This record gives sequence, C-alpha cells and structure tokens, in this order.
Amino acid sequence: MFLINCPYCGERDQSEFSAGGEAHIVRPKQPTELSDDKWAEFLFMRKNIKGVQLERWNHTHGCRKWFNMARDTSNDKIHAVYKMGEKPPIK
Amino acid sequence: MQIMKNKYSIFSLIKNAFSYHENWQRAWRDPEPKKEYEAIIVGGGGHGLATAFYLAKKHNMKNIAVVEKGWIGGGNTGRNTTIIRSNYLWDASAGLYDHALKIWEGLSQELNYNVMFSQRGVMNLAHNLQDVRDLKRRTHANRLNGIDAVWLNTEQVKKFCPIINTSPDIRYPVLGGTLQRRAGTARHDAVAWGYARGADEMGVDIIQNCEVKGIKRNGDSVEGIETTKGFIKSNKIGVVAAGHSSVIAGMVDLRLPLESKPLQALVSEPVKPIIDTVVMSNAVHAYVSQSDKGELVIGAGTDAYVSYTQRGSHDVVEGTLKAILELYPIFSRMKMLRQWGGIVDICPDASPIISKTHIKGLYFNCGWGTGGFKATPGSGDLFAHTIANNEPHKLNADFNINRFVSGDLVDEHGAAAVAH
Amino acid sequence: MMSKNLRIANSNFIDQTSRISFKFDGKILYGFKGDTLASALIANDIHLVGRSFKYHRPRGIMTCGSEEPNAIVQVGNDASMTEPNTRATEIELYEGLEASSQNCWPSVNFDIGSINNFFSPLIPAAFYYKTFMWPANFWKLYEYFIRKSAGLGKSPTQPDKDIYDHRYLHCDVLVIGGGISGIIAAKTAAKNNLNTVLIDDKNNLGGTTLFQQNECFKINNSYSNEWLKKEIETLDSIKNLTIKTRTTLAAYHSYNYLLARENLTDHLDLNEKKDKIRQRLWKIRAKKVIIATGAMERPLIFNNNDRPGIILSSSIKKYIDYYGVKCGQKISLFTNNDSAYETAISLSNSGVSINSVIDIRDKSNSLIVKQAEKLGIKIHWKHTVVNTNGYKKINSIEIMKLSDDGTAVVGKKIKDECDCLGISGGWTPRVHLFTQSGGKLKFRDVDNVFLPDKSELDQISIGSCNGDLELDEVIKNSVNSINKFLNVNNNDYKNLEIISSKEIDKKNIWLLPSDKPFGKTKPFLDFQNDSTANDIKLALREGFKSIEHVKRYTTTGMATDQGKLSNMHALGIVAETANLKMGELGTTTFRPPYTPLTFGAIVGRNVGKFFDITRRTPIHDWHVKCNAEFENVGQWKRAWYYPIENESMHEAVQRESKAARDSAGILDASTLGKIDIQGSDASEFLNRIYTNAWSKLEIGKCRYGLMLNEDGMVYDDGVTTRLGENHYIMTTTTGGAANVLGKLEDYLQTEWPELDVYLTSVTDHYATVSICGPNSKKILSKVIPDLNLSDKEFPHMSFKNALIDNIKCRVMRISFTGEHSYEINIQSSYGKSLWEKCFEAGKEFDITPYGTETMHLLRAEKGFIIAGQDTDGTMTPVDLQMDWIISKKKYDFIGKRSLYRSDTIRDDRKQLVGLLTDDPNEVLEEGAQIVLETKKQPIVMLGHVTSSYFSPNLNKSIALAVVKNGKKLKGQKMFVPMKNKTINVTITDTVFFDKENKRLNA
Amino acid sequence: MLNYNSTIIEAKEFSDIKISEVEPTLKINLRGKNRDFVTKIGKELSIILPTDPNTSSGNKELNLLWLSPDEWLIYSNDKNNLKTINSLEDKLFNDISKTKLGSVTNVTDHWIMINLKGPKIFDMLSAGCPFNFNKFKDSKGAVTQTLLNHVDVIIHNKDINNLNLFVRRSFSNHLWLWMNDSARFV
Repeated sequence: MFLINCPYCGERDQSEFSAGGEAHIVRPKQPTELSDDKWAEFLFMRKNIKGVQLERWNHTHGCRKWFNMARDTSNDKIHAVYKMGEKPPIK
Repeated sequence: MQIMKNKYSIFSLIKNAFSYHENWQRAWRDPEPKKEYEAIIVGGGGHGLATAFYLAKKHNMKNIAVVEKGWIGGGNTGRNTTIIRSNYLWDASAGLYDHALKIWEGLSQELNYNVMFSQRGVMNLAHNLQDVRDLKRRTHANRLNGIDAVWLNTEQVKKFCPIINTSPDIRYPVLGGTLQRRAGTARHDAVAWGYARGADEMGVDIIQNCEVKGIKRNGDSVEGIETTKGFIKSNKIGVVAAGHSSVIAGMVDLRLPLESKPLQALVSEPVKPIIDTVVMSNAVHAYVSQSDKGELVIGAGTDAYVSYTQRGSHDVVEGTLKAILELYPIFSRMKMLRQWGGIVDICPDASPIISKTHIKGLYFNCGWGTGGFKATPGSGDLFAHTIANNEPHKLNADFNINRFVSGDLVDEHGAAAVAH
Repeated sequence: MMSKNLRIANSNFIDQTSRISFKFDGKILYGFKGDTLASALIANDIHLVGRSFKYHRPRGIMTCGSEEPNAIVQVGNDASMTEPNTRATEIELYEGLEASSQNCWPSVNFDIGSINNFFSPLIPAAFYYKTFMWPANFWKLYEYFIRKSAGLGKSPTQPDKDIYDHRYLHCDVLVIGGGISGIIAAKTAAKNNLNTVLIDDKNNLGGTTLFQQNECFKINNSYSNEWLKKEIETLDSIKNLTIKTRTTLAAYHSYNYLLARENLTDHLDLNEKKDKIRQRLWKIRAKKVIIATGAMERPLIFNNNDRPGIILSSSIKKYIDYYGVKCGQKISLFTNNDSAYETAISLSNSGVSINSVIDIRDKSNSLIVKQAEKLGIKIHWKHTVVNTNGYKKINSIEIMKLSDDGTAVVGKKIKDECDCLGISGGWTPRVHLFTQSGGKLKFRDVDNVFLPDKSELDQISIGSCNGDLELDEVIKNSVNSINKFLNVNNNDYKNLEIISSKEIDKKNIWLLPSDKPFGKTKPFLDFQNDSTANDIKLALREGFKSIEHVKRYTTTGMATDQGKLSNMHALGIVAETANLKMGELGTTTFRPPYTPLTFGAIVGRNVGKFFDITRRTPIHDWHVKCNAEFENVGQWKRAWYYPIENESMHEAVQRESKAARDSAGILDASTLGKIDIQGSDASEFLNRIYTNAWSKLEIGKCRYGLMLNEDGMVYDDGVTTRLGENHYIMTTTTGGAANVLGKLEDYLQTEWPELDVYLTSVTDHYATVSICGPNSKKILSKVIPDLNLSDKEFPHMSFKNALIDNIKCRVMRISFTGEHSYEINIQSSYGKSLWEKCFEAGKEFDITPYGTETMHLLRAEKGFIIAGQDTDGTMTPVDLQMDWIISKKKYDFIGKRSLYRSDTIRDDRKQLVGLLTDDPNEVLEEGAQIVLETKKQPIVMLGHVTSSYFSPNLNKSIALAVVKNGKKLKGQKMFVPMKNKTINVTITDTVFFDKENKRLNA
Repeated sequence: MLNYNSTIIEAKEFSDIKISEVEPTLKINLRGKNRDFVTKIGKELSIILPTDPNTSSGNKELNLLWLSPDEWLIYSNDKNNLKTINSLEDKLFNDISKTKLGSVTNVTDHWIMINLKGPKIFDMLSAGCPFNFNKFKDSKGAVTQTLLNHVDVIIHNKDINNLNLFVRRSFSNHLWLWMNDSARFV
C-alpha cells in the first residue's frame, strides 16, 4: 500500500485514494472540429509509460480533491505530487 | 532444419528409466540469433510461442525466431490462474474463444506434450437481479452460437459444487449461475514448454535473454529489431509482449489503447481434493479452482493504476479472500502459501487486439487484459494467419486497432470483468 | 507412557512440573509446558511423522522451526476447527492437542502409497508432461487418481468458529526478530525516544543465543546466554517499546507497509481458546525497519539424506539445550563447517554419546573444534557420508574418504552405527523479507551466501541475516549500523569484551559424491516435494536453463516451506552443472507470505454481516415490519415487493401494480442519489453534462436529463429541479449516485475550473416518499392541506416548498410510472414518520406500498428505460430512440463528439423497441435473444430482451428489447428461440400504456 | 405531529469505551473559494473559518471543521433546536449562496454524529482505520476525513479521548454495529 502525500491533507494510506490514469490529457475545447482519429487519441490512446509517469489521483475518502502525481511505474516510487493546474515538477 | 525429437510416452519413460533418464534430449535448442528471419515474434509467452508454432506448422514459415527478454513462459503465462472457457457474450468473442477451446481439446496430442487440459467445468455465479439478466443473456447467446452453456438455479449450483455457501441469508445470496462443462483449466508451464518444443522441432529459433531495444523501420515498413544480442533483420515482426506492448509500440511512436495494471493471484497450501470445478463470481469478486497438486488457486483483481512492478496492493488480496470466505466459509483455516502479481495490458472494451498496424510488416497481439491464457492456442493460430497473409482471419477481423476510432467496440466487461 | 530416557532434566525452558497430555495418530502421549509438538514427539522417541509428497517415503522431524519440510501434521479432527499442513516444530504443546500424520494411508507406519517409491525410477521430475496422453479422453481418469494421491492435509468441511482481527499500527521503528541483534536494535531505538515495536515469531525473545552456553562464546566474561538474559530483563522498563512475541512478519511491501500475524490462542489449552481472537493481523506502517531475522542452517545433499533421524545439527542442539530432549542415543554429526561442533559439545555436556563427526574439510583449527577434540570427540576429516540405512529410522551410515577435488570418494567404506545423524551444510541468511520489500541481493563467495545489497526503502538488515555469522561481528557490526541508521550514538555496547570462535577453514560441496552411480542415488533437495539432485540435472539436460524453469520443472522450492531448505542447493547444483558463477545465476524470488498465512487472518472480522456495508433507508424498519422482501441494489437494501400472507412474488407484484394505477401506491425512493448544485454557472454546468439544454428551465420546474460517457454511451439519468436562479437539485440512479458525483467533481476540478459551481451530496439528508395513482392528489392534500395542488398552480414537472408540522420539505410533481404522482423529500429523521402519515392518509383509498419490482413493471408499461438494465454501456440516446433529448443547438456536451463516429452514426445499430408476444400470456425471459431466422445456421442474433413483465393493467405480456435496426422494423414478426421452444414476437412501439399521457393530469 | 427517528439503537458502554449518538445538531456544508467568502463567514458566525488543513475552529454554540480548501462543515453543540437550525441556514443561504459567494447546504440528517469517549477509543478505531492517530490523539480540535471499516467518516477531536465521529446516515447502522463488535476486543 502506497503512502501518498495529498497536497491538501498530507500523508495518507493508499486506500483513501483512487487512481485516475494518465494526466495532462486536456479535453479538446472544440471536439466537433476533430477527426475521428484525433478524437480516438483523446478517448482511448494512452502513453502507458514504463518509467516516470504523470498521472491523476483523487483523495476520494479525504478532501475529495484531484491532484497529479509523478510516479515511476517500474518501481512504484512516487517522485512528486502537485496540484491541478500546476506544472509538472519534473520532465 | 528439422530435428527429430524422441516422442514422449509411457514407453519412452520406461526405456529411459533403464538409463537413469540420462538420455533425454533437450526440449528445445538454445541458439544464437541468425542475421535474418522470415518473421520475428517478440515475446516468448504462450501466445508468442503458439504463433511461431502455427506459422511453422500451417504456413510453412520455418525460418522464424521468437525473442524473449527473460525466460519463456515467465510472464503472464506462468502467473495466471489457468482458467479456460469460451462463454463470451458477443459473436466475435464467442468465435475467438471457442476457436481456442476447440484447439485446447486436442492440444496435448497435437504437441505430444501433456498440457493437462482438464474440462472440469466453469461456473459463473449471479448475486443480484442484474447479474441474473446478464448471465441469462450470455447463456442464450452462447447456446445459439453453439457454445455449451446452461443456466443453473441455486439448488443446481449447490448440487454441482456443494461447498458453496448458498444460504439465502448471506450478504449477496447466490441467485443462480451458468455452467460451461467444456471449460476448465490447464497446466500453464506445459503450454509454453509444449509449444516451444513443437516449434523448435520445426526449426524455429527460440532466443531467450534477448531484449528488444528498438525497431528499425524504413519509411512505413519495418526492417528488423535491435536487441541485446545485436540487430536481427526481418520485414515481418509480430509483437506479443502483453504488459510491455506499449513499451514496444513506443519504439515506433505507436500509441495503443492500453493500460498495464497489476493483477494478483495466490495459492493455498495443498490439500486433498475439496473442489473439483472452477467457480467464478464477478459481483462478489472471487474465483477459485484446485490444482492437481491440491493447491487452491485463487485469482484476485487488478489495481486501478499503471504499474510494471509485478506487485499489487494488499487491499486487493484482502478483498478477494473476503469474498472467498463469504462463499466458502470452510476455507477460513486454509493458509495462503504464495502470492504473486503479473502485468496485464487492458483495452477499454476488455477485448484483445490481434491486428495489423499502419506500419507495414508490424503486427500486434495484445490487450488480453486479465484473460489471455484461455485464448493461447486460438490467439497464436489467428495471429500466425494474420502475419502470414498480411490479412486478419475472419475470426479476428473484429479485433483490429481501428475499432477504437470507429467506435465499433467489442464490449466484454460483463463477460470478462476481472474474473478469469 | 513416555520413554523418560530421552528427556534430560536440566532445561530452563521446559516446566517439568506441568505435564501435558496430547494425542498423536490416536495415541495418547505426554509432554511438558514449553514443548513443541516436535520436541514432545522426539522425547517420546517418535521420529517417523509423515510421508513425502511423491514417493511416500518415511520422513521425520528435520528442523526445529518454520523451515520444517517433513513434520507437517493435521491438527484437530473437528470438521470446523481442524487445520491441515501445520509444522510440528511450531506447534506449542497444549492440553488436548490432537495431531495426526498426513499424506499416508492407512497409517504413517504402513502406507500403501509407498509403492510409488518402488516405481520411482519411472516417475522422475515432470514425468506427467510426457505421458497420460493416450488415449486422449482418458486424461480425466488419470487426473482423478493423480488428484487423489496429491495434496497433503485435509481442508475443514465446516465453517470456522474462530474470530480473526486486524489492527493498524504506525511506528517510528519496527524491529523484526528478537535475537541478540534485534534486542540491541530495539533497545537503542526506544531509548532514543523513537516509538519502537519489536516482534518475534517465537514465544520468547533471545533467538539461539538464549541457550548458547559455551566457553567459546562469552561476553564480558559471562556466557553469551547469561549476558543476553540480563539485556532482556531490562526491556520491560523501557517506555515507547512494544514487544510482540508469537508474531510472524508475513509480508514486507513497498513504502514500509508490513503485515504481521500475531498468534493469540493457538498455544492455549483447548478449553481456554473459546471466544477469544485467534489471530490478529497487524498492518504496520513503519518509518524505519530493522530486519534481524537471523540465519538458518543448510542440510547436506548426499545419497538417502532423507531418513527419519537425520536432523539439522543446530536443531539437535536446540532440542538438547532448550527442550532438554535427546534426538538419539548414539548420534553422529556430518558437517562442512564449525557449527556442528557446538552441537557435539552440547551433546557430550549432556552426556549423550557422540559416535563421530564426519567433516568434509581437511581440517579446522578454530577454538570450538579444539574444544571438541579436547572432549575426545572422534572426527573423520575429509570424509563424506555416501549412504544411510534404516527404513523408518536411520540405523547406520556409510562413510568414505573424499578425493582431493571432492568430486569422488576413495578408499574403503566405513560403516557407522547410529540412531541419529546431525547434518550441517553451513548457514543461509534469512533475506526473504529483504527481497520481498524489493531489495536486491549480492553474493558472497567465501561462504556461498546471498546478502542484502541495495534497497529503495528506509531499512537495514543486521546480524546473521546480514551475513555476520560470528558473535563478535554480530554485536560490533549491528551496533554500528544501528547507530548510523537511527542517527544516534549509543555507547552501551561500545567496550564489550567478546570471545567468539572464528571459523577460518571453509569448504562447500553442493552435491556430495557417492560410491554408487549417480543415477542410482537419491540425494534429496526438496524433502517435501521429493525432488532430488538427479531431477535438477535432468531438467538441465532437457534444456531448462533458467533457475525459474528448473524450479518449476522439478517443483523444487514449491513445497509448503517455499524452498527455505532447498533453494541454495538447487542454485548450487545448477551453477556447478552448467558451470556458471552463482552470483551470475541470480536467485529465485521469495514471495509473500514468509510463512503460510491463514485466510481468516487476512480477512479479519470482515465476514458474515461485515462482509460488506449494508445501507438502509430511513423507512427501512417499516418495510421490515410489513414483511417486505428486499433487493440488493449496490450496497442498499431496497424493498422489492410486499407479499401478503403467502402470496407469491408474481401475485404480490400484480396486486401492487394494479393498485398503483387504480387508486394509489406509495414507494420509498430515498435511495436515489441527490446532488445539491449551487453557483452562478450552475446552468452552464448542466448544459455541459446533460445532452439537453437547461438555461431556459424556469425556477420551480423539473426536467429529465440523460448523461453520457465521453464515448457517447448512456451513463446515467434522472430528474433535476431548478430551486433558484443558481440552485438546482439533481437526482441520479441509486447505483450511479457515487460515480456520478465523482465524475462531475472530476470535470469541475480538472476540465472546467473556471466554472463557479459547487456540488454537495444530500442523498442521505432526505427521505423520499413517492405517492402515485389517481388518488395521489387527494392523499397529498390531506398530508399538506395548505398546499395548492391545482394543475395550474402545481403542474406536472414542477416543484413546491412546503411545511409539514413545521418540518421543511420539497414536493416534486414528477412521475416514473406515468401516473399522477408526487415525490416528497423531507429530512431523513422524519422520513419514517412522514411515510406513516401518508399511509394513514391513504388508507381510505387502499394506498398500497409497492417495491422496486412493481416500479420496474409500471415504468416498462410506459417504456421508460432503466439505465443499466435497458442499457449496457453500448447504447447511445439515439439507439434508445431518445433523439429528442439531444440538443441540436448546444455546441458541446459530454459524449457529443462520439455520437458522430463512423460506427455510432450507423442507422442500423441496435435500438430500443417494444416487443409483444403472439401469445399474450407468454412472458419472455429477460436476456433471451431475438432472431429473424431460426432455420439457417449459424443463427444470426439481432438483439435481446432487456425488460419483460406480465402487465396486469394491459392484461398481457410486454417487453422492451434492443434489436438491430429496430426503429425501422416496427410490426416485424420475429422469434425468440428458447432451449425447448421458439416464441413468436412482434416489434412494437416502446410505450404500451396511456400513449397520450392522459393520466399524468388525471 | 411528525416524530423524529434515530438510526441508532441505545448508547453502548464498554470497559474503556462509550459510544453514543448525539441527536440532530445543526449541520451545514459550506463551500467557497474567495477571500470575501471567508471574511463573510467570519462576520456571520463571529468565528474565523479554519484554513489550515485538518483543523477546526468554534465557540460555545458552533464548530467549523476544515474538510478541503473550499469546503467546511458547521455543526452546533446545541441539540434539537429547529429554530436556530432553520434561521441560521436561511441566513447563511441568503448571504452566501444568493450573493454568489459560495454554497450553503443543510446536511443535518446527511450525517449522523456519534460521540466516542474513553481511553481505548483509538485502539477500537485502528481495528479498521488506516489513519495515523499518533499525533492526532493529542491535538485538540484536529479533524480528519478517512475510512473506518471501508466507510467514509469525519472525525473531530473534541478533547482528550473524546471524539465526535460523523458518518452518512445510510451507513450509520452498519458502522454502529461494527464499532460495537470491535469494542468487544480492545
């Protein structure tokens, strides 16, 4: 079980959180302008990185806030957490 | 090049007993990669080895290689709970999985390797009214697709597997279930080893400890792979890398609709026979069978996050055993002997991809999620067909990558769920 | 009657004043408090305790701990309390203990299965892959017998009566292992004000030092055991130190999250166990972890090394020094290192005669060996045991001289009578937990051990599990690394004077040679699974090179001890045979748990009524009182139907459905999700999440909305009411409530942070009472007299605030049944009372309570969908023939784009339709498939039945279904092929009842 | 006259734990982001809105619990005083929600408030709660939202070994039974 540092509530057990998948996939502002392929990219295609991945988590059973996390999917090490709208701390 | 292997049988065992078993041949060679192959299969799991086997056997492509990062059968092939069934909802899936099931039924003989396919039946339980509707819907669809599946009421469920707690007082009482008698389990290692031995015999090079580092392409077609054992040329590359599919795809900037997640399983200490079928329950999330060795084989769920660590969170294991004890309170004093995790690549519609890509000569077989083992022979056969003819077989035509663009998904969440 | 002669008097750990009676294989025996089952059995001269897995060879107690491969017994014979595969070496003796041998029939002494031993040449490793293939359909039969002979103990057949519990624990420092280094660590940590927890799997602290009373191991001039005893005594006085004995660390996960099982009652007398927690699983989150799990002795691999009476040398030492039990009268020792001499000295100090020590080394000049020689113990240097004799108990060994390169034996054979052989193959650090935690190992060549190397976590390993195998190293190195790790400076152990025998001469041969041809020998590796060195070599010969392949092919290391004893030798022999360096070969992964963990402990008290949450509505008790049958909807209990007397479900539902349309019905709708929406952008927000437009909805009006996923498929639906300019209340489906709120919050926080909108769940704040039917208006006017219910003042799809006895409530005039109906929302504490009030007021109209089944029937008569029943995640609003609800004006809403993909715009998709059976009494089965052609194979399925009922109000069977291209097929005859018959149906409109919606205003 | 129904049976006493429901105190959920909102609330209630995570503020009548950067829970100590409940809710609603400063929602019956007293309450909680109470124990006024046996709860540290625990009404009966069962074993 991870120990996750919620940017708002502090360190909590993983069971209080839920994972929301790859981060920084912005919903297209004008979907109707997009081709089916581009829309499919947004809907389904994922980087699914092995290594440091930027992803969304929600403190479901705490403050209910969404935030982002930089986690190495090859060893589950969490490098950083940052609030929605903030820039990723690492490239 | 053909290598005649000595046939396995009780007689060969007796014969070899006299020489203290010192004269058995290697099950497969350990060759160095050649410069070039007709086709290269990336990934030495069951699916990859089966693909090579059928390429050689049915499509007469003998000059092919299977490259494996670690040791063959060391990925999900060796980590799953070996459930085999074909009671899927949609026609496309039914066709795919039943094709596999039919091959399973003669596989030990086809490979001259006992894969211990044991048709002890698979039962899916219903715990609420929507479960009942969904399972009945599947049963009807299965029947009309020629797949044996029957609906059992609670009493019949109890009769078929007496140790299930079917009391109406439990939190989610068993309201009935479906049974596919032709379904069952098989010995996972034997599948990989049997296909490897068979493919090797027809000349296929199985190259272990050989990791793919890059894919060389020339414009819109592939030319070969960069590996830890050097460059290997080929203009047909079939990728069957399960959890690592996205990693390989990334080498040619190809994005797949996949997420790789931890899936856990566990076994108990071995005991004398206590349950002689496979029981699955999606709603309560528990599924269990007993191996020939006597271990209870229990599949847990996936975690919701991406991970390549082959470990999952303890809550998932606890949740699964909670469900097991709800349905089988007699197992409370049984002990967990070993738990482990695999990396499963999951598609949004819980159906696989067996498909060409927009890059010429590059083929992907992935997205099997939590249920790939059961499809191993069919998947290999159809992927071999797709690679050999550069066209999908009609049975895997619907499982192309393009469905995620058109929206023509094969939604099997109901039939697949996590329980395999 | 116990043979006293095997029990010597002078043990400090056995209370010889309290005698305990127990049963083994039906025979009544006696032991003492402090015994394990194993020590008690040996004291009773019982060595043969089990049969091996494959060849059913007689096997005896081999160790004194958790690595025991052979002495695996069934405890108890009560159908609900029996426990299989329990290690005799770990069972603390208690009054009333009953244990029996496993895997043998009829008895451990005469076991039919042992015939397998005779056939053993025929069944080498993995033989089953090579046979049982002919005739093909016979596998079922073969397998039946294989399964019967496999398995060890027996599963209980009745539910467990014991209680298991969980407890979370957060500490600064967790010390695993209460041996000498663990005790030093715990003491240091706690004294430096760190909240410290020390756990050990034994019933007391001290590890092996606890009984190490030997001239060669002294601290400050006292025996090491005496010194340690004093240390232990000081522990109680230290605050913020918690000590847990009988607690086994089961799993070490990332982020220093660990699971430990505490045994609370297993050691108690039978009559004391009741109503107590049997085992507690500690879920530990530690800032720092110190692993001090020690090392375990290795066996030696030689021909017939598996006979009862062949015991690890260090275990023989523990049995004599700790339990005061002699493992034999004439004992020989076989070793490749110094530790066997400690055993020899202990034995001769207790007056047990030592035949001889067989040592494969050329010599050893260490202190301990010298002392042994002083005691006149005979030593065969550079010799090996080539064979052992004795079927059910060892009675002699055969010894020969080793060739210089150690690969062969030379000279003449010496026969040596003995009734016990102690073996010592050196030591293996217990690195299991370290590797579980993700740590990487390094290999040390001089004594062939894997040691902790790199770790991601905040942890260290100290003592012998870190490769310090000699007393002075253990203390010095432990103290240093502890101080460094905790960043403290503890000088308590700085200037200790330590005497410790040093082992200089080392030699190791993984597979010892015999005078017999290799093929004829049986050098066992994995004693429980019966895999031998021959099997390993066979696997290699057949091309299984990876250690994981070898392990799986031979099943070495897969028994209930998970290879604790066999893994190193397996690696060694593979490396030797394939001549690789062991370091390069790597090791197999140790997976949790460290020792087998009961399911019960993992699940804790989350069984029975605590298996899952049960949610109840404020009116629940009333439903119970009125004998409602309940339906599980998610975690909710909802009233399903209310049978009167012995009404069947069908009868009850028909009655309820009729009553609701003829006069009045009342439904508990409290489970519907309710979300309070406030903020200046509330309307815009609704525009984006629903398919239809909201800006123009007047205050006080209600509107039905449909919510899609981004992939365009129907997700949830419900009625939303505009309470004020910037204030809405949204209802969701019962099952969807949590997900919908989560999804909406997600969009607000991540996609549209610019929107000024706040969502608050009020699902539990309100009880919702729904009254429907022609008389609903009359009833409501009695409940809320001062509310104007005229259609003009209070039309369909509108809402009013009201007071009932001064309690605020909201009344919506909305309908899911097609009847004139109202939903009253009142704060939950008054819900039951309001329900009763409405019921009272409705009595004169025979108001009838109805459940979810009737609700579903009534809405089906009207063709209203239920998300999740009539939709399955593959249906768009267009498929549902609800095009009207998709705003053409709106630029965007969730899922809109997906509706225009090549597949979703097809007009021959599966679409929602009505179905009527030709025979009005024939009710279709939900889930049944629909076809146009029954003759041609393969049968083409065009759709399926989603909802189906017998409608009492239309007096015929009705159904909803999804059918390919259904919109265009109205009036089309179709077939529903059932198992034994085919039902003729006709596709119709989805609305069956009151198409003109007259009744809404009736 | 409509009468009040509690979800929970009678108060329970165990050796070191007392568990009792506290009947309907006013509970209001507050949402808001900007500074005007914060100051406005301060004025309305003459209590400073706690903006530090996991903290609370309050006076004799009212407690303000921090739930998230833009969410708070108000609850009154004073029992079943419908008048104050309605009036305060209306007042806040008019001054906060109607003026678009934030949102004000009556959640009086959404949450059941259970009081836990005694030296062993934290042992009882840790039987099903992953939260680390080591510091929380000793910090009066501390607030946390977490899971207790898989149920969402808000816990307010009123005083030494004296907690107010909030659980959604439909879960309360289940959690109540669980807590009683746990209390048996601490």
